[in-house]
Amino acid sequence: MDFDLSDDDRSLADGMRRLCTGRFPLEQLRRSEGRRSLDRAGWSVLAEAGVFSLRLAPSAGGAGLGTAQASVVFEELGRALVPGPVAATHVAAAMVEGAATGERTVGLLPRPGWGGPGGGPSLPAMVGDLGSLDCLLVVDGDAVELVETGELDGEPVEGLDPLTPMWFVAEIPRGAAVGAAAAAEAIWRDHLVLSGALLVGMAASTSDMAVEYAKVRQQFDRPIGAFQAVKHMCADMLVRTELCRAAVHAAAVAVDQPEVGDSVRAAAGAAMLAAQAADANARACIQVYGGMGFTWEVPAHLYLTRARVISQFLGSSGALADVVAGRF
Amino acid sequence: MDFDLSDDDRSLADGMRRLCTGRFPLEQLRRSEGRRSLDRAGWSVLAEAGVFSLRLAPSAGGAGLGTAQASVVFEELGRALVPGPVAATHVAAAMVEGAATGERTVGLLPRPGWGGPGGGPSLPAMVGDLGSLDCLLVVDGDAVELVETGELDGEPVEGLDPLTPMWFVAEIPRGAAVGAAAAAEAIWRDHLVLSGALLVGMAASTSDMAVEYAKVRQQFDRPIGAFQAVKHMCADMLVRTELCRAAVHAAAVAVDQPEVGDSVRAAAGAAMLAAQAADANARACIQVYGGMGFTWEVPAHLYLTRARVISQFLGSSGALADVVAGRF
Amino acid sequence: MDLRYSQSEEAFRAELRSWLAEVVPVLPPRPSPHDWPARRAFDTAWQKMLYDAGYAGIDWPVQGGGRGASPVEQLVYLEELERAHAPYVGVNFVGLLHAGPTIVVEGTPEQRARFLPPILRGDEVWCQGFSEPDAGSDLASLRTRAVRHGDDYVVTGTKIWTSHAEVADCCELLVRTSDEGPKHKGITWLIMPMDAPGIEIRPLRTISGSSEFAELFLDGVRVPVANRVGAENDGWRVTMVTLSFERGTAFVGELLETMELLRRLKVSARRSGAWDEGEVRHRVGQMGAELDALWALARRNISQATRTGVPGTGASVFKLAFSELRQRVAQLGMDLLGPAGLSTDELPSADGGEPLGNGALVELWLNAFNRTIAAGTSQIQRNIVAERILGLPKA
Amino acid sequence: MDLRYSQSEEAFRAELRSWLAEVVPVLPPRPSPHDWPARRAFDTAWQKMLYDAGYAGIDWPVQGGGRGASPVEQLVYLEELERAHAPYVGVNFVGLLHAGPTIVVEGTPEQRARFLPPILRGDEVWCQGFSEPDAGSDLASLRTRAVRHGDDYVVTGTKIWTSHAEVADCCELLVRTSDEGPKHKGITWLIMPMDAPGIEIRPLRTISGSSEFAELFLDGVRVPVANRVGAENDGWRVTMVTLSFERGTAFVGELLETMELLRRLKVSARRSGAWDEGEVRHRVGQMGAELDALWALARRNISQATRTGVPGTGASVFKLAFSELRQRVAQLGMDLLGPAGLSTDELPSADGGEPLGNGALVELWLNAFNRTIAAGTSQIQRNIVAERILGLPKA
Repeated sequence: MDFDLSDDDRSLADGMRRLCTGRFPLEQLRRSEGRRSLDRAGWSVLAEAGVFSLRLAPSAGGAGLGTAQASVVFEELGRALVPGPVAATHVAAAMVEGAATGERTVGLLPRPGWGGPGGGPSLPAMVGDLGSLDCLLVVDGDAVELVETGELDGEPVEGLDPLTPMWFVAEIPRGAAVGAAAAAEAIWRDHLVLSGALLVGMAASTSDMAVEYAKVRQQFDRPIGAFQAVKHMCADMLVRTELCRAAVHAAAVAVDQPEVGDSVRAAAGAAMLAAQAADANARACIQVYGGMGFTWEVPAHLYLTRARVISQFLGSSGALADVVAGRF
Repeated sequence: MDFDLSDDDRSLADGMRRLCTGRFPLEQLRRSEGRRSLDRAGWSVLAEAGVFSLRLAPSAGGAGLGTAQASVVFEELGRALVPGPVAATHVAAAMVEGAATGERTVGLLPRPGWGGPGGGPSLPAMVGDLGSLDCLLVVDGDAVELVETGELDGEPVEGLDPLTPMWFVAEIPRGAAVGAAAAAEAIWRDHLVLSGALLVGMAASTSDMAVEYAKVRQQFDRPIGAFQAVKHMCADMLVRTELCRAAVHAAAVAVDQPEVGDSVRAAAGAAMLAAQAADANARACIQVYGGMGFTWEVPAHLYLTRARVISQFLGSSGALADVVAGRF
Repeated sequence: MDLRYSQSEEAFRAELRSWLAEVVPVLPPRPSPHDWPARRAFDTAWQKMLYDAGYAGIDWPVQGGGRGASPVEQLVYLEELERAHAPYVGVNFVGLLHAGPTIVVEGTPEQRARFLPPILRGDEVWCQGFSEPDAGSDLASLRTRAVRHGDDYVVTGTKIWTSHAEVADCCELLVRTSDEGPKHKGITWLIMPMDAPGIEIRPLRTISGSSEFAELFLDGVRVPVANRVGAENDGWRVTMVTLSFERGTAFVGELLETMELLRRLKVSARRSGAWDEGEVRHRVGQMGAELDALWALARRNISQATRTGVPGTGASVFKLAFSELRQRVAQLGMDLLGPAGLSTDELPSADGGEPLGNGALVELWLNAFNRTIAAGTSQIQRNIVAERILGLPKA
Repeated sequence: MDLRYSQSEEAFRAELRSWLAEVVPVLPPRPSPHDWPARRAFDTAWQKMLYDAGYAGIDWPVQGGGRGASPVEQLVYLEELERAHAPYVGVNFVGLLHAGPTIVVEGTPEQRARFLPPILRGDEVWCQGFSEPDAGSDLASLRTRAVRHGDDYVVTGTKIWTSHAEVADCCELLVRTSDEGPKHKGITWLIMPMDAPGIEIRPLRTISGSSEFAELFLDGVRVPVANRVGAENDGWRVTMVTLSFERGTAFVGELLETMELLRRLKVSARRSGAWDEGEVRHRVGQMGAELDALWALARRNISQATRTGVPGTGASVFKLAFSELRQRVAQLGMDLLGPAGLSTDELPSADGGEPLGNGALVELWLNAFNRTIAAGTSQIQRNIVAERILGLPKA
């Protein structure tokens, strides 16, 4: 047993962080606030970096790496707020032609009304980035279906997250069955793990932002981070991040090494904790920034709304807790 | 509208506080830790002070005061941790001969299994002070019944609160009907309000204890109350106390002045908030005292366990919240 | 302790209620929250109507042009406005609840005559120039400087969180007039005309996308010495007077609105079936009980203020609890919206019933984050409660 | 990242599991928690069995008489002990987890030879003399004084929170040997024989009624200079070594026990029907996920300790989260007990099934309040996390 990140894991993370800060710096992403279409060139960069194909066998054009490594990569994507259906396209890579190479972008939805592992929101359905999706995987407890987006009747609406355009879709049609119950469970579970990893990165990022600000912002002739009220808020942010990061990594390892434990329980619990941490840390970050945290300019709110968008598609805390409770 | 305490209310409170500190000082109460019988002489003192007869008409030997005044008195009884079924005997005063004068002590139980306003615990039933009770009022949604304690088969057990001896009672027999649905609702509601008042006094007392200790206990060359972590814990204790005190007083006034609002909703909400405040403040008090708070010697734990004993008979937070939600 | 209203209070309520029933239904449609000139026009027209009907400055003293009503009547007034879904103060917030009451208490007879009637009539709108980029929680460290030149102060510096700056005529402005002694001993309270040369306004966008606030850049702005409220270097004391109004009944209207919101959420949850979940009911019941308790606390604060003449420290307790509760009620709203909360556009409801109003609810949710920050962060409020009420030592 | 165990780790597990299966079922009954001499006899007999079977001091270095196993094997050891419901360290806590490891690292060869084998064999029991009535969170301000007289230190002062004092042979004792310079530069770490004249022990009753702790009154107690661990006035550094062990894997056993408790609560809730309430399931799921996460964090901390040789700062993160979670799990237990939680006597269950064990659960609930206080309050832990890990400034 060695649960520490390996040197390879660390260089994978470093490389992805460099890619994100170089190609997707937040100032640049923010110039596309309100966008309705995906940056296809950026998407290709992600594909070339192996974001979608990472877990495919080398014979299938992938890197043959595990979910643990994917979670390390996705944490960096989350930290950088890279937009688009990255987790969905990744988990679809083995099932949808062109997903791994970035030629097709793939969305993922729970079948509305499905209350299975992780639960799912009921109608009306909201679909992010619909205008740029080539197809959707729709999952329930029994099957995975592939729905071509041309068959969807979506109405563009203003999104909560200015970097994730939204469409209102009154009805999700049936699609072609592309997988049975086991595939559905695996896809849903892996999507929980990788979405969890995105949320871990977001929780870490708002924690870092708050800590840095607390070191430099002066009030009453000292850095606000010297006041216990702020200091302890920052400590709690770190605790939340560390806990959900360990949980997401353990869930990822459980996917790769089925003998070490129940990967569905681990995935549901990790996604739940990561969603809570991303939300709570974004709120704490706004509070530490004070008035500035309430401005559009400071990006704390982008983490808050993105966390809500991602979490909404994973199921509520209660639904995820139910999965853990049933399997504990 | 004048929701402030009147001068009469204040002198009522002062008088009761003097009685408690004079006749029931905590050091003396603590000498009876582990007691199994009630201090009958003390009970008579309470009766003479009008604790049980306060709301009866002068013609019936009472003071003709309102529930608002009773709540002010009961807050002081709670602050002093005066033991015994004070709230139950008070609400039984008009119904049970000898209750008002302290000749008979009366317990109050929800009929096990009853899930009505305020809900109630299911079997096995625990009855506090059973050995010293003359009778019990058993309440459900339809009726109030009077059960003579001789009919109860109780087994003495070690109590959680060292000042409230407990009996395990496997079955609560039916008793003589002494009131119908309206009386049952009124008794239950008034018991919620007065128990809430006891809990307000307890929340205030642990808050005061913590604040006083934070002013004198020195660590790192200053009073621990100068550290924001402790200071803000104390501020939150005060906020909880002030809120539930206002809620209990408003519920008491709503009992006296039916035209000002829904007294059942107010009683359930006030009892819920007071139970939460008494519990949370006792915990915070233990934490502010640090290691000393974990000792038997410091009385913080007596407030913790008494709060649990009182709250258990009011119904869970969830059951009380349900009442408020249904009537909001 | 008496929660019944007196005959005269009930008479006032009845009269107001019948007036509101007459005028509110025929008001023009509310303007877009992003159209500030239209909001100014709407809010000042409403203020004019109140003035003409005798309801302007309900709790202002008569010598300030107000109705001189008791705090209890002010409470009745707020209850009836909420009940009738009438407009609230809007852009007149600073004038009616901040600057006006301060001038009533601290202004000269000339200042009262010049500035109070236009506030009550809806002729002039005020904004606030207190905070600065480096003086937020630590307001007394403000650095905007005023130097006296003859009959004017010449003011240079930067202000932030200036509400309604773009549509304001006057600004209540805190400036530094001395560097000697403790920092709060060198502050002066001025009335700055917003049409004076040298004022640059840069709108500040909030997380809900609104531009309710602005930054003010002041470069040699001349403010007549006659516009000074209180003595030179005595502005901190005047500011405490101003803030005591903000921390008094200022949140009561929002409390009543939040109770109404929770009732709407309950109706919606019953319709959608979410009500069948114990957790949803328990959240409604918990928050309902807390709102009831805060309403009781507000009435206690008002009763005490009636007795003592000034809002008491209970206001900090109220503000601390209410600001967090407001966030939790908004959060329940978002949770009940589910996926519909991912859009700020109005969406049809899942069950064909009246939609919860997802656009407005999302905006309310985002704006609620401000509540634990503005008018004293929760951290500062806890210091106030602990040090001023409980007597705990300063660090 | 690999959560599988190696072949040699699995072999160790198998061997240990079969030994435990053989010996645990035939252990004598556990003594009453209030009978300290019986507890000492039971715990030291168990320690002797471990020693004879080669399982004493599993992760102590070989030169300290231990097995020299890796931290991972220590983890396997703790897992198997919990799985077999075997006794844990009991009164040997301070010797095995505090004083012993400190002497291994900081003791002289003579001290190791004298003190370590009796700990491992269960011959000698240790207690802790660190805190004082006026030196709790601020441990470095301790005032118990040691003055050198020839080959002895003469010690006078008061210690508090001394676990198992009444049945201990040795005490790890912090004393002040200098008043010069910063207060943490004048502290020395001593081994005090508990049979030395001048020691008075006064038991301290906790809120659960147990007398696990005592106060020690020391009046001219002579401690040989040969019993000093580390240099004179260098005791603070030695203490940090001691505490790093406490904050390392010391809580893993309790974490595993808490997971087992939550599983028992789930079984009980299913039987009683409480499981039908979404809130109960959600609390179990929430806490289950957090326990899983803490177990992952513990394994991460251990993997990092294996690499670096010392427990890392992750231990403070773990302690902070776990101490509060332990309280919440205990609270769920109390809530499920309902009225039965009002007694510490064992009661028959409502439904005739196996009772939840209300006496033990109430005691566990009360003892859990200690977790956010002992071994560094949560407030102190947050300071450590914020200042040492995040680099935030001291006040």
